Amino acid sequence: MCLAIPALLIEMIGPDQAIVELGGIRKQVSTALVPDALVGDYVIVHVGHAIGQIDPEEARRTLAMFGELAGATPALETQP
Amino acid sequence: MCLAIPALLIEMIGPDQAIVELGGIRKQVSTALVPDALVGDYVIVHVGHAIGQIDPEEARRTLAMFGELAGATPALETQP
Amino acid sequence: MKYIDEFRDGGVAQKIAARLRAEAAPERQYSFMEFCGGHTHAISRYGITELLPANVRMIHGPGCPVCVLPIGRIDLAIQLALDKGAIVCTYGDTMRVPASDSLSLVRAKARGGDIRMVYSATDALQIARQNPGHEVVFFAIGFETTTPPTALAIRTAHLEGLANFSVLCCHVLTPSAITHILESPEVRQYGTVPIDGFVGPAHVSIVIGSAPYEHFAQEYRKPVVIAGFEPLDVMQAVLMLVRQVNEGRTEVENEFTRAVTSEGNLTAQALVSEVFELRASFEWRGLGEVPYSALKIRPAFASFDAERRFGLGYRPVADNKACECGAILRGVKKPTDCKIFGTVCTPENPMGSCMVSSEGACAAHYSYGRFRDIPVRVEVAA
Amino acid sequence: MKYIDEFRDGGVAQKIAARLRAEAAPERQYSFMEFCGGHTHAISRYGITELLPANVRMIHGPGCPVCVLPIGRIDLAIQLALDKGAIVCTYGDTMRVPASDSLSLVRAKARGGDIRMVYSATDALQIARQNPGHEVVFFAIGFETTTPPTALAIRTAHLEGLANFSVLCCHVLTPSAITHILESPEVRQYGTVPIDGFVGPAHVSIVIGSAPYEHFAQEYRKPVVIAGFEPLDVMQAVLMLVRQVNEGRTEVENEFTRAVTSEGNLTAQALVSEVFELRASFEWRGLGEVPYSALKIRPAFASFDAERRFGLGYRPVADNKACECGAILRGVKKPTDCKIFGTVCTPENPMGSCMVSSEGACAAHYSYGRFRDIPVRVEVAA
Amino acid sequence: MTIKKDYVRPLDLKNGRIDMGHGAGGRAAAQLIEELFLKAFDNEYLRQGNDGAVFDIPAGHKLVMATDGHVVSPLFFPGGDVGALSVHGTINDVAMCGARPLHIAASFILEEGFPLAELKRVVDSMAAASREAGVPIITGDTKVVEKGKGDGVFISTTGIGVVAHGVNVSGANARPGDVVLLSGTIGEHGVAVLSQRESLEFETTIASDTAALHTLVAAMLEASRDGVRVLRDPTRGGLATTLNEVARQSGVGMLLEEAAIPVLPQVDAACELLGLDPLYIANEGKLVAVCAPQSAAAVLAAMRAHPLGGNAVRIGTVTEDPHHFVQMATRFGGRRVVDWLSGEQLPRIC
Amino acid sequence: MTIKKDYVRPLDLKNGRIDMGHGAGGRAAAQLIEELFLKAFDNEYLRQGNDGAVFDIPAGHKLVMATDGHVVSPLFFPGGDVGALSVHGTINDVAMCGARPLHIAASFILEEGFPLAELKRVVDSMAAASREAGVPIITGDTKVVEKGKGDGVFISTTGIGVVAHGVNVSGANARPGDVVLLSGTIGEHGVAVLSQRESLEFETTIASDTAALHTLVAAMLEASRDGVRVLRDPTRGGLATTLNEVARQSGVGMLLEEAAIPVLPQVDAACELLGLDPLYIANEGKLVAVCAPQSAAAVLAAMRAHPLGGNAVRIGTVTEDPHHFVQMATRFGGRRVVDWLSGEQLPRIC
Ligand code: SF4
Ligand code: SF4
Ligand SMILES: [Mg+2]
Ligand SMILES: [Mg+2]
Ligand SMILES: [Mg+2]
Ligand SMILES: [Mg+2]
Ligand SMILES: [Mg+2]
Ligand SMILES: [Mg+2]
Ligand SMILES: [Mg+2]
Ligand SMILES: [Mg+2]
Ligand SMILES: [Mg+2]
Ligand SMILES: [Mg+2]
Repeated sequence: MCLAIPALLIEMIGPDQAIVELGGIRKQVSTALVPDALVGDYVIVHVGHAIGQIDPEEARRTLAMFGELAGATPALETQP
Repeated sequence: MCLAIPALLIEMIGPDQAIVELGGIRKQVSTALVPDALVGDYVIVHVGHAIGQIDPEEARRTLAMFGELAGATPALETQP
Repeated sequence: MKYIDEFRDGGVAQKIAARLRAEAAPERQYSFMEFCGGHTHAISRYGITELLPANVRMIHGPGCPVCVLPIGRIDLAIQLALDKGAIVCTYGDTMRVPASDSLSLVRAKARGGDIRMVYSATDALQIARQNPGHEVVFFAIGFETTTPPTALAIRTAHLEGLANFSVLCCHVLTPSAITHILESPEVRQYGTVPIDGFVGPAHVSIVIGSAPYEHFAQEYRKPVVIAGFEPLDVMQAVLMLVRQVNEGRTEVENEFTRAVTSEGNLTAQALVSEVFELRASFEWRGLGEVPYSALKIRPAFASFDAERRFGLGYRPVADNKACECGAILRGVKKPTDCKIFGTVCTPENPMGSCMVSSEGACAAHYSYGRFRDIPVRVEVAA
Repeated sequence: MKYIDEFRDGGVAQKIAARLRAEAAPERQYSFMEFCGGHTHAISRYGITELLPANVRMIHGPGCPVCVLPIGRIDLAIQLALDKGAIVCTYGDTMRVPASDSLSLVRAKARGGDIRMVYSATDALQIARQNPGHEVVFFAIGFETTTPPTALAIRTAHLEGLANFSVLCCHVLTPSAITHILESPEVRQYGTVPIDGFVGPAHVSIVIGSAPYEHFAQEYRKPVVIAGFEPLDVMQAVLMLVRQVNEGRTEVENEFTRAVTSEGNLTAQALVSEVFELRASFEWRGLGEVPYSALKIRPAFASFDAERRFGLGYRPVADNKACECGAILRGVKKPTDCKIFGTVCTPENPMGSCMVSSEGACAAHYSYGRFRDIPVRVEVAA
Repeated sequence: MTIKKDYVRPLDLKNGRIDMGHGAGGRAAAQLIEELFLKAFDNEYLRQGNDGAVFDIPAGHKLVMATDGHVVSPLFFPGGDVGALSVHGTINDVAMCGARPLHIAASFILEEGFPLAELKRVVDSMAAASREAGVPIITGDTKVVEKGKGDGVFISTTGIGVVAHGVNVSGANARPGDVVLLSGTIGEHGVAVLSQRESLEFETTIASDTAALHTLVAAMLEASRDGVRVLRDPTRGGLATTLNEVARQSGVGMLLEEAAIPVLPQVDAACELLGLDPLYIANEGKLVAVCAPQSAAAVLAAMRAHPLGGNAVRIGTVTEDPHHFVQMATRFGGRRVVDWLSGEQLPRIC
Repeated sequence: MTIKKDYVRPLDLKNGRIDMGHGAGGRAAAQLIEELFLKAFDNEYLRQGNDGAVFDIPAGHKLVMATDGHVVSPLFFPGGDVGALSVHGTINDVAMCGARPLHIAASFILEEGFPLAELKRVVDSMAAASREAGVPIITGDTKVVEKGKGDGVFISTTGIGVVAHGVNVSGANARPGDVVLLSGTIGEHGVAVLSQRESLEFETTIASDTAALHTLVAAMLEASRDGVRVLRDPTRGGLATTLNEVARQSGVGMLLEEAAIPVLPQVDAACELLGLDPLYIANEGKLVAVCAPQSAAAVLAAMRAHPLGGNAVRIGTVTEDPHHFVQMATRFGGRRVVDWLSGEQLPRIC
């Protein structure tokens, strides 16, 4: 299932190393795979590495869409 | 103190290897240092090696001498 | 926990459930395969099946990197620990996967193998640095999500000139597995196995993006909805699949836009291509040999490849004859169709891939779902 | 047990005791040194002191290969185990000898050193064969009795080409130690220390014969009686020494003819000279540096010499300042003259050589004899 | 230098280490017992100095005996250590039989090389836990195993207690319709220990919940002597496994309310991170009770009034179920089986 | 293939091994308990299946609790194994307090990888010892430690027993003039174990004397309820250390007769060979008693009439001695102190 979890990047502590926070616990992770991530971003952590980031605006839109009538909210990205 | 003990050689089991018996227990020892020892001899065992042999006749003479008047038994070997 | 708790809201779930009831056509059956164990897990843990209409059936796919690991691969790792005396580092998930001779990594450890659970490939590197006199092998498993950290570890070892570190690479590729399922005769022969659409991988897609799935949608005329692993994500994805089926669409839709883009994580992809290349073929437990479905280490990093370093030869080992995993993974059978489900084959003594990890179809049904096979009276006195 | 039990007969002991009482001249003091711990042990264990006339005093000599092992030598063995990662094999006796930094082999083992007790040098060889990937060092201690088995082990390793075996050689020579005591100022100055004669080694003499002691008898005008380690042997030897003193003789007599000849075990001697050669000097705990008092491995067997193989440099370490061992070993003082006897220095925490093994003068007095310093009332009621 | 006549060099509690002699039964062993164990645990029974301890008990009661081995690694963790745990664990097992714990026996298995300073820390912690609980350690034993054949210290404790008249607590007593109560939040102990494990390390303020629950039990029995049917401390295997045990033992099923089960946010977060489920994580200061429906409210009130039960809640109901399933209505609105723990709970990546 | 509906694959007691899951508290742990421990020890208390066992005791008695860890290596030796030892040892410690043993609790610490077949052998041996002694194992616990952090199996057992009225046995009760009795030959257990140690191996027919001594104690107390003042089983540290303990605890001295102390010739020979002293070698089926002079003859007669006391002898006398020395008149005619064991008794070469 590829266990991964969004966590808040709270401190850069060295080259490609950062501290993330999740529900009150802190853990050191590698940011080598997300060179653009900044303190304050939510990164997605898998096996001690940030492998991606959360787009807050998309998250908001997804939440708004749940269970709505088709087309009731702005359409999500669709590939043909 | 160089713990060593007389034990009966009861079986040769290989080149320089023999079984000795002592008070009902048996132990494998090396006889490399007593090439002339034969089954039936009492060897003196130290750290798993026979290092010498008991001379039964001398043992008998020693026992006979204990506490006798000087010269009452045949004199023991004396170096000048 | 932000971006987690909002996606587990029971109230919203009822809302989606109501939509599903409203939109799923009563006269037809909907069968969707969730490829990923992550989705299987969410379905089990949150009891999602109860919230779906009776005519919407979820089929658990082969999407657990532990479950698909064939016996022969675990045998290699055990061989490294017991015969070659290497320190074998691996993720906790692989520890209990059954191997030949009633062994597993846990049992090989009990027999004296130096086998260590790590949380990250980085920890294996650290163990190699701390034990210069020992060979340290990282037994690397996982889908595209887990591959980039392994690539990073190999590149780091290369840069440091770490002479005692190598990787037994068992990284596999999800698109090839899905293709394989769609190519299987039962699925190809329309009607035999009704897979009406796929819930596409979440975290895999963060790395590879949504684009790679477009191929199926076109080639096999099956809708795909990429979805997050939270329960609301799954329910919404099912709703989106129902809509595509109802409307006759076969598109790739992305429910997980908060983390997945069309092109994915390009940094990670570049690193993976630097270190790895395609294998011509790889055995998947339950599916058999699947062409171009896995990665191997490039010749430039050959000294970090445990298979070359220790001259390992792969020997395939057949699963228990009674095991129906192959059919279950293709959606042809259900766990309860297996004669040894829950008796000889249990999570304590898994016989087949589907029972190996808690994400496997059989394990999930054993742990979370088997009460549904049996009528249970719940009477609350007084 | 034949050749043992007969020599422990209490009835015969009474007979010898009576002879001693009859022959020891009441007007004079007899002081004899038993060089060997074996004799010390017999005296303690069988309570022989009680059976000797009050004017016959036994002085415990330095004849315990463990007691005389200096701190610096134990330090080398510990260094091999802890710093060089070698498997160090040794006789049980050396395990508790105190080294620097409050260590000992037992404590170094507790700190993770791979230190193994063996019963025989042969066992160390076997461990080397079973652990080809590890350096195995036999920490060899002992007098002439114990040296031949070590020589045999080295020769066997040489013949087998055993590449991972070596010996830290600490074998010492008894005649040199006795000479050293006789050469010490206190003993030389007639009257200061009254050693009227020596009970000579038993098992050492099986190997080297009685001849090597003739030198003392002549040079230092002291009688020597080579005696077995059984209690009757010791008592008879004391009787023989009393007679020599009474008669003004200074000869080497052999009470242990059942096992000791004049020339000793020639096979063993030949083997020892093949493998070992004299050291110019060696430190004895309590005695200091003693010239030509120990053996080292000949250049022909250099690869089996742990000192060369690991480039070990000897560093002498001083004993506790309060320790009176030097004086005790020369017969100048008694254990109870030491300020820390039985308080700071106990068998559990030995400070000096005499407390190290149960054969040491202080340990023997602590364990077996200290009740004699203290009046004990024994009242049996009813 | 002046040395007292009866001076004995004391144990070096700062730099000393356990060696094989401490377990050989001789003078070193006696010294270890006197200067460390006796001093810390001091009580009249231990001072008897015999092979066992002799004690009186109140007449006419049933007795309870319970034993547990304690092998935690690391030995010291946020909120506790193996010493406190070994006292609490056994007091709790005695209390879970509805008994008032009287005495504890302790068996130590020490690894050669174990620092005396750490042993002292452990022993002092046991002594404090025992004093605080009012349950003295009255007899003991110490063995030493070779380096590499132990892991610092293992402590097996055995407790003895008395059951008041009219109390009948057993895992076999649950009946359909009974109410399942939980004394507080779950998962802290296991997560606190995990947070210290090499390579899993994370920073947290979560501390083990280790505590002696006998006074809580006493308060509950006071509230309803016969209404408390089952008591169990959900230790290894967590709440899920404990409830499955009870379901099987009593031949019943259970239906839990996920929303009712309290879990600290940090515990939740740690579980998300490591792929664990709080239902399977060990607790060392919590209990679950099955109560007769008519007594449940009174027992719950008594729990809430006790410092160790402030967060007590009703988490579910006992059901009739020939398969003895523990089921759970999920917070999300679904339903699932809460199965036994399978194998060992290992951190997961997938 | 036909599989029964409720079929559960049984433990593989032939080729299986302990893994960490057996100690994790889940289904594997439950299976181990049911198919191995419960089956072997089967009794009503264990079948309660709770955190502890509830039992009744005869009214108005004093109780005794004693605990011991058992860590012998090798696990199997001539005449016994760690299982039998763990039952006998604790029964004996309870009996040495003058009590009748009632029940045993057992805590197992298993090493990952330990073969189930060996565990079964150990458990079966415990079960047999417990049955034979009539002292059931009524509660227990099982933990698993990682490979290399244990040594096969460690067993801590705790016993509970009742003291009859008028019995007052304690190591502190010896008085000058009392008589010291020994129930038989010494040194067999320690020598039997040593004979199996790698690199010390020798061939012998010596078997451990491991035995439960409670019926012997009962016979002695029957002969003189108040004349038996001290009872002690000379285990670790041997007879010498045990008598020193009693001398110190009672504030007395002792004078032994070496000639009276029985030692088997094989034990003597093994001790000569390895440089050991039988006085310091462990026994597991012997006891030493200190008796009032007027009761000594009756107690000795009762011992000799019991199968475990056939070779019982009077070995010495309690003396007044401010230094609490144990002294011995040697067979040879001398006298010496018999000191505490110092450190560990190691085979010697010099
Ligand atoms: S129950 Fe086991 S054997 Fe049967 S299909 Fe599932 S995994 Fe395979
Ligand atoms: S008592 Fe200790 S310190 Fe004193 S002389 Fe003897 S060995 Fe040396
Ligand atoms: Mg318990
Ligand atoms: Mg418990
Ligand atoms: Mg419990
Ligand atoms: Mg004990
Ligand atoms: Mg360890
Ligand atoms: Mg005990
Ligand atoms: Mg005992
Ligand atoms: Mg005892
Ligand atoms: Mg328990
Ligand atoms: Mg081991």
